[in-house]
Amino acid sequence: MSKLLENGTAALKSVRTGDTIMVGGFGLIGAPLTLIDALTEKDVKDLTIISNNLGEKGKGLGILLGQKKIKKGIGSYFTSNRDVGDAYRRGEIKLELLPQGTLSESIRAGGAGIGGYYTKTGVGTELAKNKEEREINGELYIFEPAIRANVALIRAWKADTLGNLVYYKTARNFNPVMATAADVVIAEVDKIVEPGELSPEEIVTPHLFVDGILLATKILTNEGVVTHG
Amino acid sequence: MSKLLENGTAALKSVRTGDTIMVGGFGLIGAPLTLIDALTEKDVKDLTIISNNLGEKGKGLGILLGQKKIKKGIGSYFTSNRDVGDAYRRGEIKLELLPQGTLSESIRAGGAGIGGYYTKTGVGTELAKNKEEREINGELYIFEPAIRANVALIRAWKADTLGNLVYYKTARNFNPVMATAADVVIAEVDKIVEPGELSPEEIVTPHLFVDGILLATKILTNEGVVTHG
Amino acid sequence: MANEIQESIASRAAKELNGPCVVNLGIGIPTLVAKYIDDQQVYFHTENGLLGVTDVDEEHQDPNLVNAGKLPVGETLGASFFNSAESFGMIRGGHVDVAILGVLQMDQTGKIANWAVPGKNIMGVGGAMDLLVGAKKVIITTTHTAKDGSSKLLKECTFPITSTRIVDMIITELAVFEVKEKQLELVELMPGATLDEVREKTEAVFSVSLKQDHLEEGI
Amino acid sequence: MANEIQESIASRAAKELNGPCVVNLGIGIPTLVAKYIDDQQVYFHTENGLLGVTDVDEEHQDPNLVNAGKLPVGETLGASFFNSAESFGMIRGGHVDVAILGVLQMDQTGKIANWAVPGKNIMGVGGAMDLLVGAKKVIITTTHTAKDGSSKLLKECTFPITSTRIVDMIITELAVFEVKEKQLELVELMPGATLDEVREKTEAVFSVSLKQDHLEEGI
Repeated sequence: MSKLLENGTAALKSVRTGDTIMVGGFGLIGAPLTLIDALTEKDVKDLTIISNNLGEKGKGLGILLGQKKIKKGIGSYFTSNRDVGDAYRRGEIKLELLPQGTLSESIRAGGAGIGGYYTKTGVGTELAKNKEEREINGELYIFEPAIRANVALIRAWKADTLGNLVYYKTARNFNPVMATAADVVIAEVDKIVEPGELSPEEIVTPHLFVDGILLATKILTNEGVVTHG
Repeated sequence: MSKLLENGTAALKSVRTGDTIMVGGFGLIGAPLTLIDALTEKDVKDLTIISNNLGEKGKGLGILLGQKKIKKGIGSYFTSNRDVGDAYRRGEIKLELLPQGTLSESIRAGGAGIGGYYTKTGVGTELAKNKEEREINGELYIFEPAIRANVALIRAWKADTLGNLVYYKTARNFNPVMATAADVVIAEVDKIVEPGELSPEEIVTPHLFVDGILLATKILTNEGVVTHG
Repeated sequence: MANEIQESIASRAAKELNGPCVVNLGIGIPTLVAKYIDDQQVYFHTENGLLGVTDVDEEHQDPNLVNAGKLPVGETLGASFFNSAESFGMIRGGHVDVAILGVLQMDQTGKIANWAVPGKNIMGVGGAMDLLVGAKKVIITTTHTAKDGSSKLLKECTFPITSTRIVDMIITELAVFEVKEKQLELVELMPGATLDEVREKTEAVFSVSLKQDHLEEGI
Repeated sequence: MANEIQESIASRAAKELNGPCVVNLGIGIPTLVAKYIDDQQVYFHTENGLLGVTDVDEEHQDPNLVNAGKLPVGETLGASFFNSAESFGMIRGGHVDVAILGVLQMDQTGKIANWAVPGKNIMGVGGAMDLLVGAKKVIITTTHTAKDGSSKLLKECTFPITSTRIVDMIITELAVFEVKEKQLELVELMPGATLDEVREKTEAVFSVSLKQDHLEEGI
């Protein structure tokens, strides 16, 4: 049984209307652009998207937003795409804003069998409204529940055929934690190698987290997003 | 200001009587044997030791136990050293037993500014006695507080002079998490290299966690612990 | 060092592992299971921080490459190392497909006790509780009776339980049980065992639903 | 693109950084601070996953190597990459020595508001709240007044606060304040600024405790 996927359509086989989907990336950096492109072509809607940003205006997840396929966004910085604010004002999308550290920690918790945790971040602010407060060793914390998704779409640099992953520079960001926190995890990569070609000490995402691997055809370059292959 | 330490005495300068000390390793594997040796030679007592095991009989932390310098042990598997049970029965040592996953997660929480968290592990067992229970999404969890220490003594493979660390095979175990969760972190290593010699993608412990580096002189071999240098 | 009984239990357990799957083996009989596996897509995880455990011959033993029982092991092509918190994140997070574990006792609802004995000091738990709450499937391999001849399959455990989680399957030298809706169901007799013998050596209540090919030899 | 005022604030802030230390720079004026640092032991952390940020010339820009403002950066010798959860673990866990941040407003006790404006939708927070609770020392760099000329140093913030944490120091184009026991203390006038001008443009109550070498020019 191979994890190698032929194309975006095959990669998104398990995505359904109403699903919660994690999408890696910090803006377009480390975003799975090929898989996002496939998602814009798939006939699904009412998606909840967990991602730091909802792409940029007309790029990445921004396209999905334009198609009105996103019911709700959970992220830390929607400001990067002005269309999100407009869609929100028109009542087309719900938003849940979390501090970036809380977003990444809640996803990690979801992947590690932790039900929820207490963080200092946000205590006493508007983002802590209605959140449970607790004093631990004389300091105030708020409760944050774990986050999981039906599907995670992530971006890595190299995969071996077993599904082990390594990442490239700051394109790593949310991808390794999202790889742990969804029922189905699909990684888009630049290169697929044989088992043994990645050092056992440097593998960041062991293969037990990864269900499918797709060669990327949408690549972020200094000149913007280009299509290969 | 260099992080390089001349010897074990210099490495343990900040250790005081009554301190809480994390010690890496799974049994003797990945245990900082040179630093433990220095600790047995230092005039301190009433230590709380956080470590998966308290060494083996007469080896590693087992020597410290024999010296009655340990007031309390926090770990998951004291069974590996029969002396621990004997000391406990004689009332010489307090013990706090945690599931291994809870031990490692609590240390990670301590290093990551998390006050505590909810885990499924242990629910309904004797180890959950007097622990707060909470239902999250229909499942029962128990609360576990974060753990921190005054000093962490850890074992790595290579360090660069900035303090970046990489580990060797299953000698990694608790060391990277302990590196994050103490006020002072001292790493004993096999090799010290120049910045740039470790790949930025494979560094497991970035240098901001590490306060001091010592070349190991007590080495675990197939024939047991040997002394070099 | 393992005896014939242990080997027969381990080899039977091995038949339950069909790749691709990720498997964590406990100390004792479970560790023996690995040698009966040919399937290249059965990947062994050890909680001290390695996915891709394999055998090692004496000459290639590395003191810093061991399994959770601190025995020397090797690493497969495609193996990876990680820290303890990451390793238990995999376990608790449901990323390990099967855990094969030993027991001291188990009750007739499928709960097990495998970490502590009353009256003795509780000195170690290791990863047992984490594996029980986290592994998708738990298979128990154990001798049917304790050293004193008493049944390990009891109406109720007298030793402290390891988890409220119900295991999926129990394999002894006498029989294979599945746990369905918190009830033990005998589904297979091991070679040479009879239903009478199982009944005699089992305190727990169980139902019998032998698969066709075991009916003749069994009863 | 930065103007003279921003550069003067950034260069003053740079004087507060003495290595060895790990520093996280916010977007805007804080980002400018890096170019005034010669000390090789000042290590820059960016929350999107890099310790060891440095400048990059246009020719070596890599689209996948950016800072938290998504601007192209380079990596130093000895740099390391890590994921977002690890990066914020460093921040919340107290492993970042100094955060230099911008503000929209701050109050006279040292609390800041830098993430949201009332009446507008709250669309982004990023890492601001994490840096405020986690960094050992927080230095604010900001223009003294908003675009409409109103003071950014207020009796009370009208914008939502970013944290209950009190910052340590505020550097504007007019003055440097330290925060001591939840009170602002003017400790330095910036070149060309007078105490009268600071008083006029500051709504917040502050005490004055100019260091000796600023007394003549200041008053």
